[in-house]
Amino acid sequence: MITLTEAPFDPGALLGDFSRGRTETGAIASFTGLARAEEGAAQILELEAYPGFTEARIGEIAEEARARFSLDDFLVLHRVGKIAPGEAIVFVATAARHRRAAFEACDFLMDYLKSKAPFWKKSHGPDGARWIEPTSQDHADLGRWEKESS
Amino acid sequence: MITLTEAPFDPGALLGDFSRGRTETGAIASFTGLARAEEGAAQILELEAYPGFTEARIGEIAEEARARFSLDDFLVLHRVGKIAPGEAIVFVATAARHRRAAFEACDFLMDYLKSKAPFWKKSHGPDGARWIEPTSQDHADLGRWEKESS
Amino acid sequence: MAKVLLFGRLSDVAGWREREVAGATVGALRARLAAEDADLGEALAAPGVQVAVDQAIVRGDPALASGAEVAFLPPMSGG
Amino acid sequence: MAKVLLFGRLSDVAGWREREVAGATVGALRARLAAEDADLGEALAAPGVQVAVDQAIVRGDPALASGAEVAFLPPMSGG
Repeated sequence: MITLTEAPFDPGALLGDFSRGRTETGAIASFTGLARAEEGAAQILELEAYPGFTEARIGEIAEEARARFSLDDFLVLHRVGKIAPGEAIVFVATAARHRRAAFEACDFLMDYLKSKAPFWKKSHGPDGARWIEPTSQDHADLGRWEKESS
Repeated sequence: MITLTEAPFDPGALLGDFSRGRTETGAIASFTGLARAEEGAAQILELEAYPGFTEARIGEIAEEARARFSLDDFLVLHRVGKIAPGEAIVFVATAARHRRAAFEACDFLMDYLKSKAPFWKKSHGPDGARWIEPTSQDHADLGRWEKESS
Repeated sequence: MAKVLLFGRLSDVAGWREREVAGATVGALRARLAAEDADLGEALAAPGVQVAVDQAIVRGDPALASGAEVAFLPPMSGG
Repeated sequence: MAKVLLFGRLSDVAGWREREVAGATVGALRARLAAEDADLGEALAAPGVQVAVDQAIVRGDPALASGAEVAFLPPMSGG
């Protein structure tokens, strides 16, 4: 399931719901991305999505991950709007029979979400707001998967 | 923190506690290992630990992971005793500034826990009980880290 | 008329996010927007800006059905 | 006297988990256990069985302080 939300969320509640009642899943990996406070140089992060389009594009990648890593299930929850330091920005959980697949699928989804997913990111700092472009590390991370599939 | 427990636990509650109140951690990875039901060929899993010794050995590896991956924090909770299908066996969470470190540390700890940690594992099936030795996949997984460090 | 949506820095440049704009093709919309606001016209033509019609990425200069939703998307930054 | 602990299949072979056993060294303990129970003696000598004295892995035939805790550990399987 792919969900965008403007409200803060608790990753623990999401993992609890996601893991309950599974009998054939051996492995659940999760990732929670938090907005860092940067030692007081705290910036409010603002994320813009294109409702419908953003979920659909993430859904395509998640279905690719489901096939590629034989996932039993996945969950993606992503904040949009203004996010305060310390709040969770993104939660991804993947369920598979074996741990390697669960880890790799979660890692793969996060690389996509952090570098290519249809979000536009603005940082509100002491010197005003600026739009943030993807980092070269994000592209390098994503490149790992492209190399493997070629 | 390294904890062994005979009681079932909720991975969601653990992740909730672990992630709350962090301001400088950007990334939290978690892994939950569940006992599979194997489509009705359900086996009760029984794990034996050597109290004190087992926590200390896991703690050594976790401190190695903390240094190697610059972790902010980690949590390892492991069941011992009899574990029913569908129940969680192990929960590992790692916190770091960046996601690559959090993922790799969680993966590294799980490889150790599944293949070398001081547990003795018995499976109670329809044909009686048998002790389970580590699989070659577990050793191959662990070998990934040994190669990288050489 | 098409419903035009601007995302990211494009809406900062334009000062609006959503507007009805007349135009039979994507190219005609671009021309009209550029004629009204040269800065926006330049921003829409910048490298990496993609266009989605009814939530599907398009290339070239497709014709627009009446009521189409046309979104201009700057490079996506991830979340 | 040492406190001997058996783990995993070793305690199944022996039929006990914990016992006080007399012996001044690890080797002397092994000999006494093997004399009482040949199957256990063989299991203790199997490849991969490690010995911990007071929760630290030892090799060879170290001397034992009175009240030492001596654990025989079959290959660890992970959790």
